[in-house]
Amino acid sequence: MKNPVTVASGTFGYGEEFDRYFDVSLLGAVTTKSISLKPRAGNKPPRLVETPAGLLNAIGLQNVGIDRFLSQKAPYLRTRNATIIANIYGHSPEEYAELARRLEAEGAADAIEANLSCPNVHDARTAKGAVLVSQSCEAITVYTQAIRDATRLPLYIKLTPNVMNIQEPALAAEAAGADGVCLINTLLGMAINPETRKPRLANIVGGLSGPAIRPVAVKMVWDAARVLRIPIIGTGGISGAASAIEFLLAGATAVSVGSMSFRRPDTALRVVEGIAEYLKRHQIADVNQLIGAMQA
Amino acid sequence: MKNPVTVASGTFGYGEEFDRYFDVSLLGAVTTKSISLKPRAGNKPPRLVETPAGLLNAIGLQNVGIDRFLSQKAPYLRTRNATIIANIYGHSPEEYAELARRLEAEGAADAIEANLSCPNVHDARTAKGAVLVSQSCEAITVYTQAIRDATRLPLYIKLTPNVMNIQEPALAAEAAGADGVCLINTLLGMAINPETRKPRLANIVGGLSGPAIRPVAVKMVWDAARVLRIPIIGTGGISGAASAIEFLLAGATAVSVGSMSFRRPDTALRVVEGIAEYLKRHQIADVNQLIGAMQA
Amino acid sequence: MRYIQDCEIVAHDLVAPKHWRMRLRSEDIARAAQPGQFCMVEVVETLYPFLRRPMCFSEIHDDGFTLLYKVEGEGTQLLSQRVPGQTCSIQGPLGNGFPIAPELERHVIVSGGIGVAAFPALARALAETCGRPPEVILAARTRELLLCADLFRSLGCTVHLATDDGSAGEKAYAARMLERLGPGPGTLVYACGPMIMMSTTAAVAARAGASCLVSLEAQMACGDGACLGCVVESKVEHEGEKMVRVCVDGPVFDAALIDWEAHNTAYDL
Amino acid sequence: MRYIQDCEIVAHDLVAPKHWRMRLRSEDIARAAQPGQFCMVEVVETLYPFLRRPMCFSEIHDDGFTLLYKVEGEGTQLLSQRVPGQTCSIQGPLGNGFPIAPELERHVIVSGGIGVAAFPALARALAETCGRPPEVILAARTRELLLCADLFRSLGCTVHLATDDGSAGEKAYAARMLERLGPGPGTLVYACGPMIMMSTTAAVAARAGASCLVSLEAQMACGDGACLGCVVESKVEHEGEKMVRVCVDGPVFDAALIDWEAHNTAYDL
Ligand SMILES: Cc1cc2nc3c(=O)[nH]c(=O)nc-3n(C[C@H](O)[C@H](O)[C@H](O)COP(=O)(O)OP(=O)(O)OC[C@H]3O[C@@H](n4cnc5c(N)ncnc54)[C@H](O)[C@@H]3O)c2cc1C
Ligand SMILES: Cc1cc2nc3c(=O)[nH]c(=O)nc-3n(C[C@H](O)[C@H](O)[C@H](O)COP(=O)(O)OP(=O)(O)OC[C@H]3O[C@@H](n4cnc5c(N)ncnc54)[C@H](O)[C@@H]3O)c2cc1C
Ligand SMILES: Cc1cc2nc3c(=O)[nH]c(=O)nc-3n(C[C@H](O)[C@H](O)[C@H](O)COP(=O)(O)O)c2cc1C
Ligand SMILES: Cc1cc2nc3c(=O)[nH]c(=O)nc-3n(C[C@H](O)[C@H](O)[C@H](O)COP(=O)(O)O)c2cc1C
Ligand code: FES
Ligand code: FES
Repeated sequence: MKNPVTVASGTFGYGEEFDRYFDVSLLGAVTTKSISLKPRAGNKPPRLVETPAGLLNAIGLQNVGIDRFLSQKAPYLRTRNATIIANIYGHSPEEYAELARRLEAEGAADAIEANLSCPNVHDARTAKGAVLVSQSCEAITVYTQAIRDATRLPLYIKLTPNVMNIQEPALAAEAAGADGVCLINTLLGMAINPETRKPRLANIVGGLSGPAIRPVAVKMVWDAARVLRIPIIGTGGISGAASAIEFLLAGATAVSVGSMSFRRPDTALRVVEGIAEYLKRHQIADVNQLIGAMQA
Repeated sequence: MKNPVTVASGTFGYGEEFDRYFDVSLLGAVTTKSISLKPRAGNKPPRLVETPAGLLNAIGLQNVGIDRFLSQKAPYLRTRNATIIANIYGHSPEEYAELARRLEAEGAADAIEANLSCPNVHDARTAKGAVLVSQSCEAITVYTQAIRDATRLPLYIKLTPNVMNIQEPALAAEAAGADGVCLINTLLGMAINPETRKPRLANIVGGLSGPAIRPVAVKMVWDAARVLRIPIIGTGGISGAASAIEFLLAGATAVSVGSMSFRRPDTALRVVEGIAEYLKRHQIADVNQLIGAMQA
Repeated sequence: MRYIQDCEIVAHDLVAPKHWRMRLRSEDIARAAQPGQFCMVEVVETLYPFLRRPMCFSEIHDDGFTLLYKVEGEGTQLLSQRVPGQTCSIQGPLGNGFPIAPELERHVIVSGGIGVAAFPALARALAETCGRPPEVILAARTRELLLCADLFRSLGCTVHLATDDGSAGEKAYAARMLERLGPGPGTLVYACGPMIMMSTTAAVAARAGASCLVSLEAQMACGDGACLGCVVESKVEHEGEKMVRVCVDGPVFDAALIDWEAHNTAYDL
Repeated sequence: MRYIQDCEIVAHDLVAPKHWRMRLRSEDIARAAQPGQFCMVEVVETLYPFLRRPMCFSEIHDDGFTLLYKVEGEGTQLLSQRVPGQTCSIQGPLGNGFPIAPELERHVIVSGGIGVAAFPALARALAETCGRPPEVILAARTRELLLCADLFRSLGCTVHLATDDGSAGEKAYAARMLERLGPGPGTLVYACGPMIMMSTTAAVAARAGASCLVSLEAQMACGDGACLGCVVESKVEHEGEKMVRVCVDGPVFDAALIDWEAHNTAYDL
């Protein structure tokens, strides 16, 4: 990556949506919306509700499916010279493996990010115990190994923050052969409209993102960084260069800008520029010197 | 309780600090700062940092200790005719039991809330696995039983949100004899100053509160309410009557106003009034009709 | 062309209880904007409210544009406090505007409540390109919420007023008013307002063999097709998707494509 | 008495780069306020920034008060955008003001940077009650940041200017200036400014046998003694506590009680 800044899956579409605001090849990479084998229609609306300094979403992984990704979306990003991190979602280890294999075979990705943590594809009313793959270390091991066996592309595992101790799933991913982890996916949350007494999301439960969750994400990155040897992509509430640098200092090797791209489509580019300006101002030669450099 | 509105421990001092803004006996109850056997000096400053629509704190349970609580703080609240929920904190089941016994013996509390979830009294750098009592169902059982055996006062157990599934600790508290649970304490979080590269809290890690965490808290109350038979006090980011009603609809029997009292000292009173106005407007005779009345 | 610009607030006035008109300066956006398109408005600088608010271009001028909005909740409440001289970040123009079809016989605008916002710009465009100004049915809850009537009249439009409480014009629903105007196969109806008004208007138009375009609302995050938050269910698949995005596939849709029942349930309106 | 009031902004002016003076109307608060006390200012209506910002009363008038503040971060930046005619929620007065001791021989104010904010009100009170206006040492980084000099002169104060870059007055530190004024046992020094300036000033006063009061800052949430967020370490226990709260035990403290080393480490200033 030419710089440590990418965008968070699902907040930047397939990259083309933002091309009209800036040259997306200036980012370290474009991380695309989770892709599944078949196209998915996603959840019923309403799918979004704003919360204090944040956003709850229950999109339900609506996506064009791997075929259209390979025939249209990836080729377009290639014409724009973008580095591609392809985020994938499946219903079994085999589906993930298949997705990774096809992406590598078609040269449609420079790295794979496996979303083992989407909160919006289960029925919240009946769920008990571990409902997301990345809430179980055993499941992480099985899924990661399957994908690892299927591809030689750099492999990142995206984890849920809805665990007691993030070090455990992170170490499980590392042990199973991941090249890195992405922290964090959204926090489970919900909101109710007091006037109608109905949940504000058709899916009832959704994932919380945005600046509101930043302190939680920074803490998880810091926790994981103290025990991992593989890199971390830090995500959660980044709104500009200052908050991106917080993640680097906590131990992230790279960062991804998520929901803030909705508020300002050019946020990721501003983060790239802001980090460069910060390095200059502090006379730091290499951005890697910031990684884990918090002075506790 | 004359109404389902109290204040969150640690955000309302010992009640007397707010007496100058309104008559605290108008609240369902005043929940006091966590009290330990010995006075505690708490953590070094800085202890607070503001985050987007929230607040990170690492007070470290500074408190006057049970002796001064019994001799000064509780008697003052009694002169104000306040109903008292005394929040307690100890280092062992025996300490909690001792605190509960003394509070009951002196008539200094109408109910006990046991804080099994303070994130600010451990060294974050070395912590691994379950570090808060309420992250372990076994520990919850032992602690709850010890306090239960020591007092006949209504007993609420306050739980941490930093678990994978809130239903498990909530059920553990219920099975061990708790009369209710309080959800949620703060979420673990941290923040770093990019200019100095230092953590913004002397304690590095703190607890995140405020409107930012409301969607997480509502979800946990809803999850717990579907499996518990005992009442829930809902807490987390309540900023007015509308958000308090969200918690009731999700299944809380009462609510407590926390950090928002810092922004507006009279928030809890406004919530009492706002709920009354809502009931009138919707022609609902009894506030209990709202409990768990979300229409999913 | 899409822009993100800090636009100066030139004027900002309360035009009816809770209803504001804000004029902003931006030649770029004004040049690019089409009637029916919208922009995303940053209501405050700080990140709560986190998202921009979608607002359509109500009037398009040489040097800027006018928004007409109703205070619904926190975001619009905060917006209403801004004063001329301050700036406001605007992203746009976004979405597809109304197609202007001079070849059609008759153009009827059916507006309910704040749904009127997009129509001054459309009425002007129709008046200029079709030779004949559109007819306008202007419905609202009560007299003082009948906005823009004089503006439409100044463009030469015949304006039919209706209020729910009969305080001005007829005490009738907009769809019923349309029925009485006798639309036919050569008529194009443009509707915007409460969901129930749009669906009943669409039904009247369909029965009469008239075409009907509606401008929909939905919760939006990005406004650019990326978040997939603003979808509505369509009766017809669009690029293989049953879910269409209001922001980029709309906000103007052929009423015949919309699954009104699903949409009503979703937005509870 | 403590109030929470929506006060009208009467005037709001940029007085130096990033430094603003805001006059607010409230007879109640003005009547209750003492020099050295502070209020909690709601910088925006929405909840981000979540907390109010502490600001001391810079001047106290019959019908209101004046704040003097520096734009430090997000909160004060947002505050600076408010315009006269709007209102701003104020909670106060809070904390303990400066004791006014007419019996003392000599009163010297030592001010660094925006630390000057509290002193116009104090200088006026001292001038009125002590017969003799206080002497003022006014230090800042550079000439244009020497605020309120004329205001102090109009009260009859002798004003000694100092700048770090020598652009006005002497190129000297405030503590050094105090030393040269030769304080003695009958002198009361009031200091407010950067931590290092206050600690060195306190040391000079101590050596000369003079008393020294400082006005401290700390991160505050409640301003009312409830959150225990704003503590500083004291050398002496206060009601059995080593930790004293800036909001209710201060913000004005006897400099001799403060553990300067701990305080400097904590606030990194
Ligand atoms: C393409 C488009 C164009 C629009 N043009 C205008 C316009 O010109 N004038 C105008 O007054 N309004 C317009 N709206 C609606 C306007 O965006 C909402 O009223 C506004 O976002 C409400 O924000 P709030 O913070 O005040 O309310 P919130 O506190 O966010 O919500 C208050 C109520 O409004 C509803 N709401 C919130 N956001 C939206 C939304 N995006 N669409 C529909 N309902 C929403 C909520 O569900 C809630 O019931 C338009 C909406 C869209 C999608
Ligand atoms: C009793 C008291 C009286 C004060 N009176 C004045 C005054 O009259 N005029 C004035 O300009 N300032 C005064 N301050 C300081 C003022 O409160 C802070 O500058 C302000 O809160 C910063 O807010 P912000 O959002 O702009 O900055 P933030 O973005 O919150 O922070 C910017 C920088 O300011 C520091 N800071 C934030 N809050 C405080 C705080 N409460 N105290 C000290 N530093 C802080 C932060 O650590 C950071 O380095 C006073 C502080 C106290 C405690
Ligand atoms: C609307 C929306 C859609 C998302 N879709 C996906 C997705 O498809 N796959 C995925 O791994 N994460 C998805 N996420 C999670 C983000 O990638 C990111 O982890 C999360 O939003 C936290 O970052 P933020 O606070 O910067 O937004 C989505 C988030 C949002 C807000
Ligand atoms: C400054 C501060 C101090 C707190 N102290 C305590 C405490 O002593 N005991 C306790 O059980 N919870 C304590 N809490 C947690 C609150 O009681 C509450 O659970 C939490 O803040 C979430 O509610 P809120 O978002 O409304 O603030 C504290 C919270 C804050 C912000
Ligand atoms: S608003 Fe994001 S896709 Fe329409
Ligand atoms: S600011 Fe809360 S105790 Fe001082």
